[in-house]
Amino acid sequence: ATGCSSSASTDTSTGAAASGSGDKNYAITFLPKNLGNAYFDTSDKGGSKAITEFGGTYAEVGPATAAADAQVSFINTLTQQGVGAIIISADDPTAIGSALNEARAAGTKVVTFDSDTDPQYRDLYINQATADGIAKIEVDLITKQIGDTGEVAILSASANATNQNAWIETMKKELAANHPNVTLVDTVYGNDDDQTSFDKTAALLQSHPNLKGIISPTTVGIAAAARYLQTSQYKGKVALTGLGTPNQMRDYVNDGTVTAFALWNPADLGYLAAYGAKALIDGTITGKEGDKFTAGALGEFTVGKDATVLLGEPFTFTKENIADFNF
Amino acid sequence: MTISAPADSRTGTRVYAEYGRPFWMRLLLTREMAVIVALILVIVIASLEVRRFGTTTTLGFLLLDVAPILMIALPMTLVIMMGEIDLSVASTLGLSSVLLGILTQAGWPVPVAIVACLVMGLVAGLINGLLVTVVGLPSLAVTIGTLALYRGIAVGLLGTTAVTSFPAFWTGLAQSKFGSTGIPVAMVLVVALIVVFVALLHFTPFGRGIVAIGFSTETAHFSGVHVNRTKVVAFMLTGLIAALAGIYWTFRYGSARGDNAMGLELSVIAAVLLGGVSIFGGKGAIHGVIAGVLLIGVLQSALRLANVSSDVINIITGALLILSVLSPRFLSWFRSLRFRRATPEKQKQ
Amino acid sequence: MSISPSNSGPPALELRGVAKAFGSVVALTSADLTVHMNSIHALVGENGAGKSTLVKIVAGLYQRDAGDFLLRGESVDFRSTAEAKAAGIAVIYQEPTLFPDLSVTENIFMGRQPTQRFGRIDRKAMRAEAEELFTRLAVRIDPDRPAEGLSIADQQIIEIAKAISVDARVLIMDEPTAALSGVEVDRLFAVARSLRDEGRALVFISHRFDEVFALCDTITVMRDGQYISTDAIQSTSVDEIVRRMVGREVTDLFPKEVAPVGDVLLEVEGLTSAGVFHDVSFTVRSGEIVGLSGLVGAGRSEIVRAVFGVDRYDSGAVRMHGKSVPKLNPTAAMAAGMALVPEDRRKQGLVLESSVARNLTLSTRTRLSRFGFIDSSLENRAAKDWAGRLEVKTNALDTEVGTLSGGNQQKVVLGKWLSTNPEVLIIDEPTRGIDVGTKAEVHRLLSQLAGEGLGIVMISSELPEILGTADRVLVVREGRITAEISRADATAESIMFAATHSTESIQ
Amino acid sequence: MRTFLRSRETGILAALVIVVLITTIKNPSFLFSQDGFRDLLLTPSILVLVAVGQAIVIITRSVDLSVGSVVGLTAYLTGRLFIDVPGIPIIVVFAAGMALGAALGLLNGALVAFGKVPALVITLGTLYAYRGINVLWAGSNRVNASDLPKDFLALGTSALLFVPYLTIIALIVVLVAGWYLRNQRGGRELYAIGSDPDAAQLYGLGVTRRILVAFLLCGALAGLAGVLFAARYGTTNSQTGTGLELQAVGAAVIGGVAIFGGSGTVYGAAIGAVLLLTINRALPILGIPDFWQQAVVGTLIIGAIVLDRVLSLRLSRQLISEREVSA
Ligand SMILES: Nc1ncnc2c1ncn2[C@@H]1O[C@H](COP(=O)(O)OP(=O)(O)OP(=O)(O)O)[C@@H](O)[C@H]1O
Ligand SMILES: Nc1ncnc2c1ncn2[C@@H]1O[C@H](COP(=O)(O)OP(=O)(O)OP(=O)(O)O)[C@@H](O)[C@H]1O
Ligand SMILES: [Mg+2]
Ligand SMILES: [Mg+2]
Repeated sequence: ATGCSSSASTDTSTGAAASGSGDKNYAITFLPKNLGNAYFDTSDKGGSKAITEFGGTYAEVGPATAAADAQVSFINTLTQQGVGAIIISADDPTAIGSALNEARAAGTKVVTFDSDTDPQYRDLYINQATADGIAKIEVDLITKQIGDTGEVAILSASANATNQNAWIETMKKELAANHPNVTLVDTVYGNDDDQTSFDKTAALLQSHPNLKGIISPTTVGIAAAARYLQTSQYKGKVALTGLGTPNQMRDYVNDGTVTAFALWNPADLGYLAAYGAKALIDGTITGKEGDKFTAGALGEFTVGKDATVLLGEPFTFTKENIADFNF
Repeated sequence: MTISAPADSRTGTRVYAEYGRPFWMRLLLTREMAVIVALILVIVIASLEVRRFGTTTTLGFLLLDVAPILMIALPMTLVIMMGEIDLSVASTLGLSSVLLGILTQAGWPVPVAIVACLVMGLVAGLINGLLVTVVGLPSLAVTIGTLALYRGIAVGLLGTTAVTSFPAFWTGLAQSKFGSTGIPVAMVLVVALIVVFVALLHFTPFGRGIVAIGFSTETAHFSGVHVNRTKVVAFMLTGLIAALAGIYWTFRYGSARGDNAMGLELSVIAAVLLGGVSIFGGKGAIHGVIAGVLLIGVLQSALRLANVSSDVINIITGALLILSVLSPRFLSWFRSLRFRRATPEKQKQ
Repeated sequence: MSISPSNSGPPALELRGVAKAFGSVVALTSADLTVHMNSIHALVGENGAGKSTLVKIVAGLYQRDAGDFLLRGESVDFRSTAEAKAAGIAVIYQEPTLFPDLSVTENIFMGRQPTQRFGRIDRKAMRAEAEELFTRLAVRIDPDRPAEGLSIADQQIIEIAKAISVDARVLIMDEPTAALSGVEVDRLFAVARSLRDEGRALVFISHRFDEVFALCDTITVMRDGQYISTDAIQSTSVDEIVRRMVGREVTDLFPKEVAPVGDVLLEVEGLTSAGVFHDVSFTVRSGEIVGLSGLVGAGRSEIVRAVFGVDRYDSGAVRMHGKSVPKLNPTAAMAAGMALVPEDRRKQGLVLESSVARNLTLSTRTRLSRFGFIDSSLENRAAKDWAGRLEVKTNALDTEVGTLSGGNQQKVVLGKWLSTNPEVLIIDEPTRGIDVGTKAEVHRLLSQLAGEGLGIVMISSELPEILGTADRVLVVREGRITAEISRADATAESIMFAATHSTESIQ
Repeated sequence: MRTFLRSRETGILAALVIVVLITTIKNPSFLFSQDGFRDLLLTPSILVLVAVGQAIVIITRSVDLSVGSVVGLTAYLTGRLFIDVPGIPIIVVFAAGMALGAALGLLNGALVAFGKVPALVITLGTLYAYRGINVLWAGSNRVNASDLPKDFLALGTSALLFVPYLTIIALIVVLVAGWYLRNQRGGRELYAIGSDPDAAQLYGLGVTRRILVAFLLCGALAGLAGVLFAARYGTTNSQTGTGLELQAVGAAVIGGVAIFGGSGTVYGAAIGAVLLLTINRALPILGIPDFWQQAVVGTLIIGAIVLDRVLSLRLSRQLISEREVSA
């Protein structure tokens, strides 16, 4: 930092970094897919908590709607501001790649979380759960609820979401391998938009009268689908599961619209991502397989293949345990 | 046949100046100059007040960001100057991007795929143009329709997938910069287009036709301007450049997707109108439009660097747009306050 | 003339020293008009004398720049047409102003529809009233059809119905008869007289002196935006009125030199456009001026527009020098040597917001370019040249044409077309709204052009202009050429007869 | 009867019936199931409201592109009121939403009427500005279904004798607006202004006042739509209603409202809205994949305006030939 103070409001990041611990640039900015998304609100809050713990500067910027080109502009701006690390959930695995590489060339560490880019564009990926783990838990939940036979469908986020597509692929394999009587009849895209997800749910139920279950591996989708089911004739007849946050799903679980759904703790994900970024800035890790770092209260983590750190296995929420969670 | 009337000898009695006002007035007292001055002011203030604004990196990112809008704004200026509008540009861009992705994936050589995309853009523009001229439909309605249609085809063709593997040569070309100047190589293309469109609009008979059509389609028709042909050509140019912008977009982000540049049409139109082009047609100039595009781009870039959130940028864009169309009204209102006398009702323009 | 105006009490309408300018165009300098109750008052003057402008001031559409405006002795200041309406003034405007998408009935009653409970429009009552109005005017128009596509005459009748249906104390009619046939005119006059007898004041504007003298009791003459005179109709004559209108003897207005007539340049054969004109054929030779006469709305403008390729036509042929000229392509017509100075110079002739220079060179822009680019020095030279030849009154070539006076605008249009070096010049209403001095200049110019070998087709609604300028007169009635009259045989009577009576028998 | 058969609304109504028929034959539950019938009525109701307002403005030869942003703002206002003023009566929230919408519409109208500048530019400006205010206000917050009272949410989904409340509201609005436009002087004057603004001036119609009223109505209806959006979808955030403006203009255009004003009815616009959304829902049932639906909608819009043009050309040719005969 130059110490020049032409405008106080314009440069919080560097100013704070200078006053931070030693010469490390702990200015860390979260760049979610889009703002106004409950899931990212929670995860970024976890990040904020971690950053406060180690005395860095937390910031969150992002586009209003999930779009890769808008993310690129924000990455560019962060590059110029010279932040210590960007923690990003990618809207597109490649479109933001060159912008990220430019950021890294300028000395900024890049950590992806939630939704990854191609590995060559980032220093570290904090994986909430393995695709196998997520696919398996989703498939287990839905097949158990429908009695391991009948039609199911998937309500996804946007057609290009990296993580979603990976999970869907794995789910298909899992269904084919272990649940021969369950058929996946359709996959529709709600674009992580409430209204679209809601209307797509309605259309899904209309087009497939024999549908027994819906998997929505996105927090926006599952909430919208639950809201549709809650007041429809299909309530209790069509099972719904997926990835949701307890606060959004509480009502639906309590009134029986939804029996069980899964998620990791997004706050932990953000928390871990922030410590991962710190470790990169400190030089504790470089992204090499086998590197180890400590993530505050979460304990020690080891970097796996492709510079990936795994948070853990997803957790299943049911009527019995949902009251214990608030995020 | 030469007309000597009333008498050649009298021709010299009246001396005509080519211009009524001195050069500096003609230069400074224009709508375009107001936008340019605003642009310069914003740049100066941003350089002083916003840290890291005055760097070559900023310049580079800024130019990369505004390039597609800048490109499409050029032919859009022609269309709006004729009193028409094209809302389908962003969809054409998306379709071009998708087509490029599909064709390269199918193994077509990139240059051939590019040509195919450009042809597609021409056809998309041709459809707009024919519906507006031959069928005689309002362009606003037509292009709302093709906005959905072209985007729908783009999304339909590629579905869930995105094509992301493009030859490094091409992606590099779209992203690289001239050494340390920060100026993207792609600006060569943009500058070339600017030169072409300045020449086309301001220095050719075709451009004179556009201005005449914009002010009075009927007079233009009576004067031997091929009104329909000119309109179709302008729509085709818009389609062509939108397709070109789609190619640039694809290479810059290294990703061909159906939803690329969704909603960009409004940004383009906002920039063109901000640059002083009249939505009624007739009035406007390319340099004003360029200033309009850059004004919005610089504002966005500076505000983002200053950690002002994107919502404020939206509000400022909207307010600027409204102010820019209201400002002539304010001026005439002030004038009418000064000369407090009954003035004629302004008839429909 | 049974009833003379009652001069008891204040006049129904009084205007004194009214002035009005539109930018640089001064429409009225000092207009006076005093109309009494129980009177039909004629207002006459040449085109552009300012009659319509005066009407629009009374109607509240324009606000006067200076002068007094009294209604029944009280000074008024209308800010809108609604206020004038509320004060009992009804106006039939010169150009029909209807809503094309709405039905005939709605057009008549817009803004004052009869209503029932909850303000609901009483459609039945409205329709019945419309029917009644049409019966009174003895016309048959479907009250439910949209106004779109109505003939000018029908539109004018709806304007009349609209005006008489209002219970107005002052009724102003700006050339209501211009497009009407004899029967319709008679019915209108009967209605007008009965309104007068009810004690209302009427103002009647017309260029037809027979009508003026048959209907009105008082006559006011205007010239160049100025009041000239007011007389009782019995105490004056047509000659007297015309002299006052033009400000000098009529005879020396049009200095016509007859030029030697040469080869046929333009041939039009069997031109037909459904609903507009039928089987139109004529030829134009080098050196002659062919006049196209007829009532307003006869379809003359449409014919020449089709000939020049601005409008489409269904069948027939247009040839220049024996070679056929393609349809609907003004550029081709220009290349073949035609030029068209259109009727409405503000809408069709000029790009008002553009400069004098740009307008002068609009039709020659391709010729003024080098390698596809416009050579601006060449362009400016050409513009200077033509502005000079026609003596356009302006300081600079970049002046907006819209700010010039009407006559100078017309000169710019003329220059724009003469600069294309035409062989046949078609000119529609060459002197509409042009001041007297410029008018003579235009006529001399036309005469001189013919002398230099141009073939000229001139449309004019002013008989003296036709009589004074044309070598040959073609009379158009309802889209057909009904007579061809040589200069020698052309008189006001012979032309008017052909314009109102078809050679074929029409029921 | 003759005019009914020839009117533009009939054609599009027929198209709607055909779509419903075909889809029902393919899949009876599209119409003959409790949810199918409900959704058929419910899904288009919100767009119907916005399209009716849009039609009123277009009839006066203007256009309001800001409706999507107005819906967003009022929907968020609705949520905030329920959160910030516990126990607020639902009727007050409705009034507040409509009042905010009316105020925003009035601002549009004032800029257009007094500024004498084209509505397209003004409302493009307010589209940005209102959305910006929405984002500024909502930030990354969102309103969840659990924040809203059950009674209010029930309005958005439940029905009175098989007809959903939302549909009843939309129907009342359509009928009242249609009645006003047809039977009141004010309504007829809106047509007159759109048909020929100069003539309207000559007639002494209160052009400025009427334009203000048209925009105000459009805003108020968008405001109502915003409130109902919150009731139906339960969640609103800063992006609610994005892109709705083009759908509304599209619905009006499909419904035979001429974009240059003066003709068309709100019934047409309403049916247009229903057709647009019903086709959207029918396409998946008819086996057209999710991704191609937008293309079909685009084709539909173009087809509708081309058809309209052809019909009006035929009508005017017919009128000319009638004149030929009578002359
Ligand atoms: N809105 C306007 N803007 C500019 N000039 C105008 C306008 N209206 C009229 N003028 C000019 O004012 C003058 C008087 O026009 P006006 O229409 O009053 O004439 P008039 O006596 O009614 O002629 P006519 O017999 O042809 O109807 C003309 O020179 C005309 O060009
Ligand atoms: N707006 C219109 N809609 C329908 N028909 C029209 C319209 N204007 C003109 N016409 C028809 O076209 C024909 C010619 O009209 P127009 O007034 O142009 O004739 P004109 O001879 O050129 O008159 P002018 O003496 O004014 O030059 C008439 O039959 C008229 O009814
Ligand atoms: Mg007149
Ligand atoms: Mg004419």
